[in-house]
Amino acid sequence: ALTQQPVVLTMLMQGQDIANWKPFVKEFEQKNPNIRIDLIEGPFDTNLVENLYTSAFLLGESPYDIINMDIVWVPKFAAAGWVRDLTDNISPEQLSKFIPGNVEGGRYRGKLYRIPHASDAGMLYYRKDILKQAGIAAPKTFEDMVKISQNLQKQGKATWGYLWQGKQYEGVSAMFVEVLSGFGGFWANPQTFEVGLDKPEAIKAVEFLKNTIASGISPPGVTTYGEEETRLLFQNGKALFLRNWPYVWKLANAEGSKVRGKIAIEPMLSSIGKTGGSCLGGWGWGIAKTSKHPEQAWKAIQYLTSEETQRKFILETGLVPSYKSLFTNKEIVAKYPHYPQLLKVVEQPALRPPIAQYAQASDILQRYLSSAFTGRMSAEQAMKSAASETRNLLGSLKQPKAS
Amino acid sequence: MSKLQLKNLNKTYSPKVIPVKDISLDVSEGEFLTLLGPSGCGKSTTLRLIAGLEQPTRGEIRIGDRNVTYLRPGDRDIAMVFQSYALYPHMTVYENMASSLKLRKISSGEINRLVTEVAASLGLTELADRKPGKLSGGQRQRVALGRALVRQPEVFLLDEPLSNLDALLREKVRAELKQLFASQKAPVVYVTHDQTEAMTLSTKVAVLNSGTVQQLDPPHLIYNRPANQFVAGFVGSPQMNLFELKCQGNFAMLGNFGIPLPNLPSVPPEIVLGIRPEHVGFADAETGKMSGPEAIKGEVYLVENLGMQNLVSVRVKGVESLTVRVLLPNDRQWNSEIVELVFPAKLLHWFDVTTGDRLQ
Amino acid sequence: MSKLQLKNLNKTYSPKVIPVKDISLDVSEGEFLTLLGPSGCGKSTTLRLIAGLEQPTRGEIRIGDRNVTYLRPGDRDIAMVFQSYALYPHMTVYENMASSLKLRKISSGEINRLVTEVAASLGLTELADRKPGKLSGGQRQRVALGRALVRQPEVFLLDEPLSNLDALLREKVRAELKQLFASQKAPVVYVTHDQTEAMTLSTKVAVLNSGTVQQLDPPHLIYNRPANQFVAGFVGSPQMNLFELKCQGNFAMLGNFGIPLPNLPSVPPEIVLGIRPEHVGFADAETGKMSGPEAIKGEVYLVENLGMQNLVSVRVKGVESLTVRVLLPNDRQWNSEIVELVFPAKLLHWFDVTTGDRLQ
Amino acid sequence: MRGTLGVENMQLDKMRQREQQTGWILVAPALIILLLVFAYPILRAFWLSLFTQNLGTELKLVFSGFANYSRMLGDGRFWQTLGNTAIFTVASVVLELILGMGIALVLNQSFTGRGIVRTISLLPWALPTALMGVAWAWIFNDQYGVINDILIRLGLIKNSISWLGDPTLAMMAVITADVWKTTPFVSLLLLAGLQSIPGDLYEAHAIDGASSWQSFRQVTLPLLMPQIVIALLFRFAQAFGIFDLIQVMTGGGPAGATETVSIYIYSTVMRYLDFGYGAALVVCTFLLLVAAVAIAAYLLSRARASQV
Amino acid sequence: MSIAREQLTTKKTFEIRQLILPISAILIVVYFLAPIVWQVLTSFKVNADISAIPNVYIPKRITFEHYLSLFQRRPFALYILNSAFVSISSTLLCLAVGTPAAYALARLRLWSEKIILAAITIVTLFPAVLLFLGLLEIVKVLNLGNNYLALIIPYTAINLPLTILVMRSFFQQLPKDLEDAAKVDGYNTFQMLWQIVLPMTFPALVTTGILTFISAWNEFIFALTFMTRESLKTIPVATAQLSGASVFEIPYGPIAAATVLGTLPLVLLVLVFQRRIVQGLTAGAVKG
Ligand SMILES: Nc1ncnc2c1ncn2[C@@H]1O[C@H](COP(=O)(O)OP(=O)(O)OP(=O)(O)O)[C@@H](O)[C@H]1O
Ligand SMILES: Nc1ncnc2c1ncn2[C@@H]1O[C@H](COP(=O)(O)OP(=O)(O)OP(=O)(O)O)[C@@H](O)[C@H]1O
Ligand SMILES: [Mg+2]
Ligand SMILES: [Mg+2]
Repeated sequence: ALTQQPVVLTMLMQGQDIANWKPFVKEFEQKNPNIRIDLIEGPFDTNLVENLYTSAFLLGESPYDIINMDIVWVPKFAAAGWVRDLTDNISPEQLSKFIPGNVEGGRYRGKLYRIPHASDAGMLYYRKDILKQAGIAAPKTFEDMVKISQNLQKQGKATWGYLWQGKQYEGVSAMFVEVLSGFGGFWANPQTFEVGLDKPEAIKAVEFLKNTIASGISPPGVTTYGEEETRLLFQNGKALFLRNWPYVWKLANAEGSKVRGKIAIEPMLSSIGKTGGSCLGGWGWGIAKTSKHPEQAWKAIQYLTSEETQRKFILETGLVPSYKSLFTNKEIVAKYPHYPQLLKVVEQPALRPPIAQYAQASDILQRYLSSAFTGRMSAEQAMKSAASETRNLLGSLKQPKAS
Repeated sequence: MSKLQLKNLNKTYSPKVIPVKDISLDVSEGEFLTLLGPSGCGKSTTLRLIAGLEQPTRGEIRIGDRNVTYLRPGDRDIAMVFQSYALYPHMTVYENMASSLKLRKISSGEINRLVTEVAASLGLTELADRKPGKLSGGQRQRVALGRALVRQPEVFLLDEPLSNLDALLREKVRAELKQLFASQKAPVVYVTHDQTEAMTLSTKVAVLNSGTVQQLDPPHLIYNRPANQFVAGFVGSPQMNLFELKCQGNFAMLGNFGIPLPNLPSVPPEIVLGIRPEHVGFADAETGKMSGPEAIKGEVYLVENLGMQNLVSVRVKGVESLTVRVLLPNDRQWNSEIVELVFPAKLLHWFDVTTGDRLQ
Repeated sequence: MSKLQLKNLNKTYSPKVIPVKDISLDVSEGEFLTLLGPSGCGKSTTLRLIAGLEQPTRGEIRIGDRNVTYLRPGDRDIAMVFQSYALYPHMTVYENMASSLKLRKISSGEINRLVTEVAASLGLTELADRKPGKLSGGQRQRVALGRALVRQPEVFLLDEPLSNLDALLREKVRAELKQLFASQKAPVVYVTHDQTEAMTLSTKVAVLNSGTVQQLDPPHLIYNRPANQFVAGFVGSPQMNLFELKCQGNFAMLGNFGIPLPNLPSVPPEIVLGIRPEHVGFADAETGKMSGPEAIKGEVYLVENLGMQNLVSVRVKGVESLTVRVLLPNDRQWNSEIVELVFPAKLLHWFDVTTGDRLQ
Repeated sequence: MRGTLGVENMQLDKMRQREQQTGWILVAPALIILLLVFAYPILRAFWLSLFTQNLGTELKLVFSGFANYSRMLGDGRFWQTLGNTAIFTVASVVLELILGMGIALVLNQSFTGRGIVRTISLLPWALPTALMGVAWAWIFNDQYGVINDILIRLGLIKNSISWLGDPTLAMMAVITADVWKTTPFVSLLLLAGLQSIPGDLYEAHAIDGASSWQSFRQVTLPLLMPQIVIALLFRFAQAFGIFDLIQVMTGGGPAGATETVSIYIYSTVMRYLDFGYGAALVVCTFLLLVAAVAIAAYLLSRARASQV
Repeated sequence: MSIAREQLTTKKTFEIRQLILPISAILIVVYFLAPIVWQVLTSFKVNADISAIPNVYIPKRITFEHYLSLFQRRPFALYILNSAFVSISSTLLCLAVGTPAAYALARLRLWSEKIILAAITIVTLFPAVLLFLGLLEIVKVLNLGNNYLALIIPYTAINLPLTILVMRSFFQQLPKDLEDAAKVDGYNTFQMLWQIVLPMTFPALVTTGILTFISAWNEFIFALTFMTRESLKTIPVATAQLSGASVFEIPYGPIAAATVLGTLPLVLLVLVFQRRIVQGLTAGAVKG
């Protein structure tokens, strides 16, 4: 070949990500003149992104080479055979540098399909100013938090105590996984397909959440809130505690925010005597099965997920790294002093069950949680139904129907 | 039952289109007024104004002692036959006729009686279940008429309700109308182009032209004493002979023949003479009278058979441009091409050349 | 230009509605055929069959030497005036009239000439730019007529084209039609309810009743020798007097008066006698003849003024149920309530009681 | 005689044929496009519903007869969504029809600024559903929503209502948004229908003494029937297939109270990748809809027949 | 005196009657416009005001940032052009194909009329969201992905049933005599449709045209799936791809701005075309 046409890789990204990644992609292209990366802007709604991938894969030839995957998509995409097995591309030593939960989230049935480039984990934000003023330490357990909230609410220090996501959507599953683990329960075991939703711990977890509404700690509207609604409410200074993802930090501390500099974070709480866990989210890259340029794609992923790239990227954007070491990196800590604290959060993961039918299982849970929160069902009823439906689902998975 | 009054009605669509210029009319209880006039002279518009379908630009409409000028059509209690029929396409003939009665909450038995009766008198009985789309033109028109006749309104307005009916049926319906209106006593305003209809049905006739009333009189006066040249020319078929003649002394000169003028304050230089074709006589055969000053010589050049009469066109000797049309019974003969015409003095009409008004 | 032939046409909508039962007609080049008949007798349907707008259930239609029965309307080269006008509402008067010419790719200059000419003759010149919605009923009808007249088709079909025009205009248009059709020579089929129109315009008249031809003859025969009782009763206004009489020897008995029968193969027990109102004479005043066997005594009980004539209803002495209607000129007087009527023998019509056919 | 009759009949047939031919020429393009776009997806759904194809079979087709359908019988979620959809459909269609009719009647009058009012009353239909769904969710938000704010300012309520948090209220909210959004569709259709009713019928009726209401009942309504039926049919179909508005506003929640069949089927197919079962759901819903419309049409024709 | 009084009373009753119309017109405007005005206001608000408690109704700080962001980051004008092209083509195609079919079904007594109508009705009932998997495969087979046709044809098809049924109902209401007159005048079926029938059903044509255009303009799922190339995207898809500062943030401001911008062309279109929805097009056509 006399003049080699550069290989073009396509990659779908949501708008805000494109802006962030563009410089690094440029950099990569400069270093690899025979590879070009086309960034396609996807919908702002992650559901839509998932659907877009799905229809693209169903079409057969995926227009995308590098697939940006949310942690919960991995099992499905892997089971459907849409993404490449990357197990052999990367050494265990290299992998061990990432946050373990994040790597786990990239596996399905023992094989690796995704290299994480960002972490996400649920955590508790609180108003350190108010707590300090009242001379109270940050709570460690749910019970503490309830007490503190009720106290301070009574004193008129805050309108609401605790904000969480109770809308019927994926976020409620993520939120609930944390509370569930805080009460010592579990959702479903991906290996044995055991379902723990009707165990007493799970029911207690639901009852705890219901009580926060009943006792006025949480606004009745939480049953309709997603991340943004709770963040805005918190940011408007209306609440003491907020369960949310790391992205809130930057916004809540931005100019114009009413809680600027007045907040702190804690890992997710637990009930007395239990250890809590954060729901692990996070994004990573895989390669489409039908990609014509898997080597080049891998090269790009390697470059973009390298520690060095990520360091610069984090400094630039304030997102949460997937490398353990970066949480304590000096430069980064200088800019984001709360990162060491964050590390604690992400190392205490509560995973959503990595099963192929996760979406369906999550939908079942969402509906019944919502039923319980809105008073349609008692916690026990709701969780029993959820458990039985989930068992049905997983049962059918064990023995795929045949003619 | 009450009087209908129009006072100085005017309807202006645009400065160029003023179908109703200034119309004042009275129609009393039991009276039957016919509007006659050329096509487009504003007859339908006048009816629409009375019905309240158009707002007059000026003027007032009274029914009885109510000023209804600004009332809605429904509050005026009027029955109307539209020139365009306006039948409800989704209703059967029966329903079309019954609809206004239903609106008035009349018992269904009574409705049935009224509709059946009117339908029978209009020959619609067998069509009662058809929708208008499946009727012939004349049948539709009868439905439109029937829809008005079932009612007992304060005023009847009928816009050419018989134009699409055959002569026989028309005669029959005309008789029915006469009887009906005689018994109901509601004022009737009727538009027709059929002068026989106008003459036989009406107690009064208003001749309209370009939005103004030319003459308002009982039918025999309209016919026998037309108020102006327009009415004279318009009413009567075949049309009245109208000649513009020079006056010499006390005579109007038709070629060489002098026709004595009536008593006039002053003799104008020119004058219009009118005489109906049926009033012109042939001198020779009929009366045996000799040709005198009143006899006019002419040459027959066209004979038209109108059924029971012949219309004979005679070119006046000496004034070839002047044609006199004469209506003669079929059986009336004449001997030669050259005939002598008689203009009976008392059947002559005289009009002013410029204003067109009747003289004397 | 060519002949139009209908052979045994039948149109059946449903077993109960058969507007055209069996119609056979010929209309040659230059001929003008008028269809006369009561409302709903199938006139419009016949025209629609000729135009190809309906498919005949049976029968054949020929124009010239073409069998057009199964041709599309557009291929038959026919101009038609619809009873309902059917004006294109989105086109101006001018465009309405020009539309068919444009389709025929006639040059716009020629179109302009033709349309302007016809519009002028129909008094539409000033309305050329209006749309039908803003016209009066008569104006719309004229546009409908004009749309047909601008063309030079193989056949003209006109469905009551003058019904909404005033007498004067009608007379004028009638004259124009006559002239136009005389020059174009295309066969014309014309529907009208106006018998004067039928008589003056047509070369032939077909009287229809419930879908069949009752008589097909030149107008004067239709009038003077009606082929059956239906035609006799239908044609002529006021309607012919028709009496069902008993026969005694060679006389038909009108009360006590015997009317001599015509020459018949055999004398039936009953017979129908017809005489037109205008043919009945008054014995006393006019002729001074004495009352004889042909004179019938009667009592005048109703006088209707029809404009230039009076319609006098006379109750026959001795047979009170029998009314003779007599048409007399306005100026004709009679002396007493009791009059003597004269039935001139050669103006009498005789019909079979059962079949209604003309006898003799 | 018979022979000629035969010929005539042949000729008549030819004429009819020609008419049919023209007819087919006119209809054909439309049918082709419809066939092209609809035939395959519909048939495919029927075919696929007899197979299992999901993540369990690694997306391979495995024939399973009516297994999908029997699974459906026990699928409470499906029946719940069907119920939700039915409630949503009936409520919104009825409201839209009434409101749309009223609006059409107003827009049919002439007044100054009518063009602008007409345009405005089409706007909701013109806005992208998904985006307006976001806006509506925001409007119904219990903390930031304008609805609560206005109600509180007016003193009608004391505390914010969590509109989308309560199953019943959420359904009402969704219906409100949908009615707002799609009433213009109905009113525009009906407006066009109103315009084609000849004015002289109203004139005749007014002279007969009919009040506006009576004119409406006896002239407008019967003559507008074709358009009403069409509006009903399409709104019924659209409402039954409602997807994006609800997806965006509530995501089917709370407690699945606003989840509609379309959302469920879409999830089954696109998110659970359970293609066989999804197809069975499609088929079942589709057949139910067709049956509903067929019954409605039958009843309507019966009602019409008995009226005469 | 008495005349004056009469006029007064008539005037008065008139006033009450005259009030009903403007009031209902105002109610309609308020009902339809309120949420939209809210959107428009939102599009000019700074982010803090969008989610402020208590609500900010009239923004004190006005920003054009949301609008600017639309055009800065993306070829928003191109999206509008794409949408316009696809919508106009499919609307025209839909009318061009649907109207003749509607006419044939209304007037030409096709033997299969009932079957076709039933088929059209059935097709309408098939939820459009669920069509697209099958279509996806067709698009794949025909290799139509990233081709305007992949949108134009489905949009046309989806709107055809409405077009056909609506136009058919209007054709049926036309006085048949007019078509008869046209036939006699020598119009063939197509000329008649074009020159006689359509002008009289213009309101229906405009109505279905507007409805079709809007539904094509706003269609989302097909556009999202079949058009993956950036330069071919339509407005709704492009709007959905606006993004906030984070994955979780819904970018209300830009969404509102895009809604306003994306709807403006429709507003203009409707404003222009609604004039053609007028009464009495057949006035004076026939008698009886
Ligand atoms: N479409 C139709 N379906 C059924 N019957 C019809 C239809 N059209 C007309 N008829 C009937 O056929 C008969 C003949 O109708 P046609 O229109 O030919 O009458 P016509 O002689 O023109 O009458 P008119 O003088 O009243 O116009 C009528 O009785 C009419 O009711
Ligand atoms: N809506 C309208 N706009 C403008 N001009 C109109 C309108 N309606 C009627 N005209 C005109 O007003 C004049 C009077 O119309 P009108 O219908 O009253 O006539 P008419 O006397 O009933 O005639 P005809 O005997 O032909 O029915 C006509 O010249 C007509 O063209
Ligand atoms: Mg008139
Ligand atoms: Mg007729």
